[in-house]
Amino acid sequence: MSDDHAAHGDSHYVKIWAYLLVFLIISFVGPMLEIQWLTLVTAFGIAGIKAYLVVVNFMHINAAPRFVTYAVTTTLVFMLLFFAGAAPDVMQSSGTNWIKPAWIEAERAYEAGEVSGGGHGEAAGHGDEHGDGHEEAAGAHH
Amino acid sequence: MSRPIATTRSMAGIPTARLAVWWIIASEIAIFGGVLGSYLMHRLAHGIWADYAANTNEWLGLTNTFILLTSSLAAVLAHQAAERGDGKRAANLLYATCAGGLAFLCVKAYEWNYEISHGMTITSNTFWSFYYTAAGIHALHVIAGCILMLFVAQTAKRNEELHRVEIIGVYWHFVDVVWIFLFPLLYIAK
Amino acid sequence: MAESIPVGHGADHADHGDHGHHEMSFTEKYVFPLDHKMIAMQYMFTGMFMAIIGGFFAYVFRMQLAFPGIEVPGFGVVTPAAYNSLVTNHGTIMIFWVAMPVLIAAFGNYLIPLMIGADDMVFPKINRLSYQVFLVSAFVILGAFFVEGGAFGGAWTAYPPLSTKAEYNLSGLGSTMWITAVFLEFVAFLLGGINFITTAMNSRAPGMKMWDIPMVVWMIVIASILFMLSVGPLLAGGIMMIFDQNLGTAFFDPDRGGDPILWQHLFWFFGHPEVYVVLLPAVGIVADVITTFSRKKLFGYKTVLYTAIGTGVLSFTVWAHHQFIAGIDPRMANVFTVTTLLISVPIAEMLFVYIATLYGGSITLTTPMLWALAFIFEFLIGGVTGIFLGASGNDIFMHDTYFVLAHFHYTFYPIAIIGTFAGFTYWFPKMFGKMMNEGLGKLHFWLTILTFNGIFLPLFVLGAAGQHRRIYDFQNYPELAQPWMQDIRQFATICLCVMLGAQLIFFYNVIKSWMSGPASGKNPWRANTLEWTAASPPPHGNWPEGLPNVYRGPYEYSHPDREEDYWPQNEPA
Amino acid sequence: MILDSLLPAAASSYAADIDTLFDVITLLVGIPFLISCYLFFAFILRFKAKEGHKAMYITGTEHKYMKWIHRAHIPILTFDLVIVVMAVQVWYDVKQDLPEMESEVRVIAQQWAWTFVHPGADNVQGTADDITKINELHVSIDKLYHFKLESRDVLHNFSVPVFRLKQDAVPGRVITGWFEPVIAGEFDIQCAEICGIGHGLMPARIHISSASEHAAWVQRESAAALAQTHSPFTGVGTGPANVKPELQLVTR
Repeated sequence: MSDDHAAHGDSHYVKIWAYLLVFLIISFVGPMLEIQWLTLVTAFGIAGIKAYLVVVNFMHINAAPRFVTYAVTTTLVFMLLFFAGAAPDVMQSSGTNWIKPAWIEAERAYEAGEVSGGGHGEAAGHGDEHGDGHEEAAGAHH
Repeated sequence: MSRPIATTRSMAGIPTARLAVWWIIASEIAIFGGVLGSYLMHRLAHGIWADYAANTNEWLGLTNTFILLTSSLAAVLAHQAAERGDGKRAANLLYATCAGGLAFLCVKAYEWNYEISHGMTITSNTFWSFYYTAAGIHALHVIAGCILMLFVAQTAKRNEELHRVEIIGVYWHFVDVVWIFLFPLLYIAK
Repeated sequence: MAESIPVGHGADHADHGDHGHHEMSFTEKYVFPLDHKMIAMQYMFTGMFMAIIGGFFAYVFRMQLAFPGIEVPGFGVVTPAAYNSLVTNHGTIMIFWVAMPVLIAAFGNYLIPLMIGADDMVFPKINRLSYQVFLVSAFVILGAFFVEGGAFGGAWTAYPPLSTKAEYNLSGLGSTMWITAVFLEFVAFLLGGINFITTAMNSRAPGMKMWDIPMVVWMIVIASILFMLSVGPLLAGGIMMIFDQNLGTAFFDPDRGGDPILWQHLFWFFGHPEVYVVLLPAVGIVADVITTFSRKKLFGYKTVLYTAIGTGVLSFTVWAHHQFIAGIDPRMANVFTVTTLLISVPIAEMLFVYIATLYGGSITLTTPMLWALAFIFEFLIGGVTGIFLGASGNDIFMHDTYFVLAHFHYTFYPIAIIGTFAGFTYWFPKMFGKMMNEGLGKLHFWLTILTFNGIFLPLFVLGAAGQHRRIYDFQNYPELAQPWMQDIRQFATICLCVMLGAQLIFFYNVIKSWMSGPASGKNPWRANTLEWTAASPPPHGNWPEGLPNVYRGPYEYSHPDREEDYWPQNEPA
Repeated sequence: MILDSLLPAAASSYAADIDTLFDVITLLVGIPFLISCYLFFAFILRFKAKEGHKAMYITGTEHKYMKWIHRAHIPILTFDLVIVVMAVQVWYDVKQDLPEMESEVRVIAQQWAWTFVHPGADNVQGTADDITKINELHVSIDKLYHFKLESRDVLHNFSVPVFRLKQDAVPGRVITGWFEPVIAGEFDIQCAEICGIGHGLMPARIHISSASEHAAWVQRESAAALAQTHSPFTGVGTGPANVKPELQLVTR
C-alpha cells in the first residue's frame, strides 16, 4: 500500500505535528489583538492550513489516486453551493418583498445595547435577557 | 468463513478499505457541511452570537485541539509502525491515540458540565443548540473512532490485518480535521 | 464455461475455493446471510412488501377522494388525521422503502458482483448490517401507526414547524418515529452505498476496463455517489429535527430564533438529487434490457454515461425549484429556473440515445422489453411536464397542485414500478432459474400500463383546474366540488383499484413460474453480460469453477464479424 | 388556445400572462414530445425482429448518426431559452416587482382559518376602522392591492387559483405580494401547504365586487368596526403562537 510516504521517517511526522502546534498557537493568540479581520484570517485561514497539513501529510491524500481528491473537493464545492443557495433566505433578515420582523427587532435591540449575549439570554428571536447573567461567563457585557 | 476474492482485487489502484474510508469521509463532509453551513448562516446573521460565543472557554478548546493533534500524530506513527510490520508498536501507538480520544472526551465532559450547570444548555438559544449539536456529533465520531481503534489494536498486536491501522488512522485524522474547523467556529471567532 | 479461466488470482482461488461447499444452517443462509444475492432478495421482498403497504394506503385515500366519507372496505372511515398520515407515509414509503431498496439495494446487490465478475461484495458484513438497519427502519416507520397519536401526517417533506411541534401535528411520537426511521434508512443506504461504489470500482474481473462495465452497474454506482454526497445535510437536519421535537431546541422554530426555511433547504438539497438517485438505476436497467431485445449495441455508451454524470452534477444545483413559492427570496428563483431547465438537455439526450438504440434493431417484444419501452414513453411524459413546473412563472400557479402530483408520478412510477418490473422480469431467470410465463406477464403489463395512465393523465386536468394536493375532501371548496371533477376522481380511483388488482397476476406469475416454470438455462436471452455465464441461480461464490475474465464491452450485439448476434464479454477473441 | 379551457377563470391582471406562458410551454414541449413519440413508435414497428434478419451494428460514435442527436439540442436549447425568458419575465412581474399600491390587505393564516384585515374607509392599515374578516376577503375590481402575508403557527399557503397566485405563509416572516382583480365574482381561496389535520378545512372565499359596491361594503363594515371597541385581533385564534408585537412591524 505504501509508496512515497513510506520513505518518511517518524521524524517527518513529528515535524508536521510541531508545525501544527505553532499554527494552533498563532490562531489562538490572533484574536487577542481584537482586530476582527485579523481574527478571521488567523482563525479560518490557519484552520485551512492545518487541515491541509493533516490531509496531505497524515492522511496521504496524494498517495491515493487522483479521483479521491476530486471526490473530496466535489463534496466541499457542493457544500459551498448549499451555503450559497440557502444563505439568501436563512442568513438574511430581509430580502425582496419579505422580512423577518423578529430578527430585525433582535438585531436592533442588540445594536442599541438593550440586550447582550453575555449570559445565556433567551433566543435571539425574543431578545429578552433572562436577567441572571453569570459573572464568570460574562466577558462580553458592554 | 473465508473472504471473497472480490476483496483482494484493486482495479482502481487503491486498496478497497482505503477507498471505502475516503468515500465515508466524503459523505461525512456533507454531514458536517450541513451542520456547520447552517450554523454559519446564523452566526453571520446575528451580531449577538459573538457574545454567546464569548462564553465558550477557549482554553479548553485549545487543550482539546492540542490533544487531538497529538493523538493524530500517534495515529500516523502507528501507521508507520504497521507499515514496517511492527504490529506491537502500532498497537501501542493506537492505544495512545485512544487515550487521546478519551482525554478529549473528558475535557469535553468537564466543559459541558460547567456550561450546563451555569445555565447554558442546548435549549438556551439557537447558538447553544448548534454548539452542542455540532460538538456532539463530532464527539460521537470520536467515540466511534476509539471503539473501532481498540478492535484494530487487538488484531494489530498479533501482527494481523495491519492494513487496518492505516484505515482507522485516516478516519481519525478526518475527525481531527473536523475539530480543526470546529475550534475557530465555536471558540475563536468572537 | 471453458472461457472462465481465473487469471492472476489463482492462488487466491485455491485458498477460497470452498465457497459453495460450505454447509450453512438455515439462519446463516436466509436470515443473516453474507451472500450478496440473498441480501438482494431480502431487500427485494422487503421492498415489495412495503410496496403493497404503500399501494394499500393509496387505495384508501383515493377511495376517500372519490367517494368522500364512505367506509372504505378494509379500512373504515378516513378521518382527516388518517388521511394525512396515509398520504405522508404513502410518499415516504414509496420513495425510501420501495424505490431505494428495490432499485439500488436489491438490484445493486444482485447485479454488481455478478455483472463485474466478482464472487461477492467487498464488505459482506457491512452489506448484511445495511439490510438489518434498513429492516429496523421499516419496523419503525410502520410502528408509528400503532402509537398514541398515530403516524406522522405532515407530508413526506416534513416542513417544520408542523413537523417539529406536537401541538401542531398532534402526533408527537409519530413524527419522531418518522424522522428516526428516515434517518436509519439513510444510514442503511450509506453503508450499502460504500459497498456498491467500492465493489464496482475495485473488484471488477480482470480485463474489465471502465468502458466495459454494464450500464446498470455504472448507474447504480453514480446513484450511490449522488446519494452519499447529498444526504449529509439532511442527516444533519434530521438530528436537528429530532432535537427540536424532543429536546426543545429551536433550529426551525421562528418564535425562538430559528428558521423553518432552513429545513426546506436541507431537505431539498438532498431531495432533488434523490430523484436522480432512483432514476439512474432504472435508466441503467432499461439500457441493458433494450439492447438485449433489440440486439443492438447501445447507441453511444459514453454519451449515456456522460449525460448521467452531467445530470447528477446538475441535480445538485436545482433544489430550490421545489421552494419557488415557499418563501425563498424571489431573486433566487431566477437562478434555479435556469439550472432546472438546463437539466432537460442531458435528460433529453439520454432519452434520444435510447430511442436511437432502437433504430436498425431486431426488436422482440418480450415482457421485460415491453416494460423497458414503457419506461421510456412514460418517463418522456414525466420529463416534459416537469418543464411546466421548472419554469418559475408558471410554477406560481402549478405549485402544489395535482399537476405536480401527476408529474412526479409520471417520473417516479416509471422509475420505481416500471423500471423494477423491467429488471425483475429480465433477471428473473437468473434469480430463480425458471422462465416466467409470457402470457401472464403481458396481461399484467398491459393492465398495469393502461390503468396507470388512466389514473394520472386525468389528474393533470384536475391540477390545471387548480386542485391542490393533500386535501382530504374537496367538497369544502365550491370550485373543486363540480360534478365533472368528481367523475374524474372516481375514474382515477377505479383505475387504481384495477391496477392494484392486476398485481395479483404478477404475484401469481412469480410463484407459479418459480414452482413450475420451464428451466431457463444459463443464458435464456442470449445476452452478453457476465451474469449470464453463471449458473441460474448462481451458487454462493457465483462462479465456483473460477471467476471470468473480460475481453470486450457489454453491448456487442450483432457484430458484423460474427455469425451469432451476441458476443459474451468473457469469450476470448 | 384550447388548453385555456382547462384552467380556471382568469381574474387577476397577471393571470393572462401566466396562461400565455402555460400555452407557450405546452407548445414548445409538445412539439419535441410528439416528434420523439413518433420516432419511438415508428422504430418499434419498423424494426421488429424478422427471421434471418440481423440488426445493424451502430456504435453511436459515427458522425452520420450522432449528428442527429447533437442537432436535436439546438431546438431544445432554443426552446429552453424562450421558456426561461418568459418564465423569468412573468416571475419578475408577479413576485419581484411591487407596483404602486392602491390599497393593502393583511392576510394572516393559522390552524385552520384565514384572517383578512381590510383597511377601513380611510384606506389605511392599522387604524381603528380596519375590517377584520375570517375566511372572507373582499376586494374591489381594478384596484391594485398589496397583501402582507403572515402565519401564526405553521406553514400555510395563500392560494387563489383564479388569480394564479400562490405564496407560502411562513411563521416569523412577513411576505408582501400584490394582485389586481379584473373580473367580479366570488371565488375559492385554498390553503396549498399542508398545515395539519385541518388542512382540508381551510376554505376561504374571495369576493370581488365593483368599485361602488365595494365602497359601500367598506363604509358599512368600517362603521361597524368603529362601533366595537376591541382591537382587531382579540378573539381571533388562541393558538400557541399568540399575536406577537413583531407582527405589527410590517413596514420596511
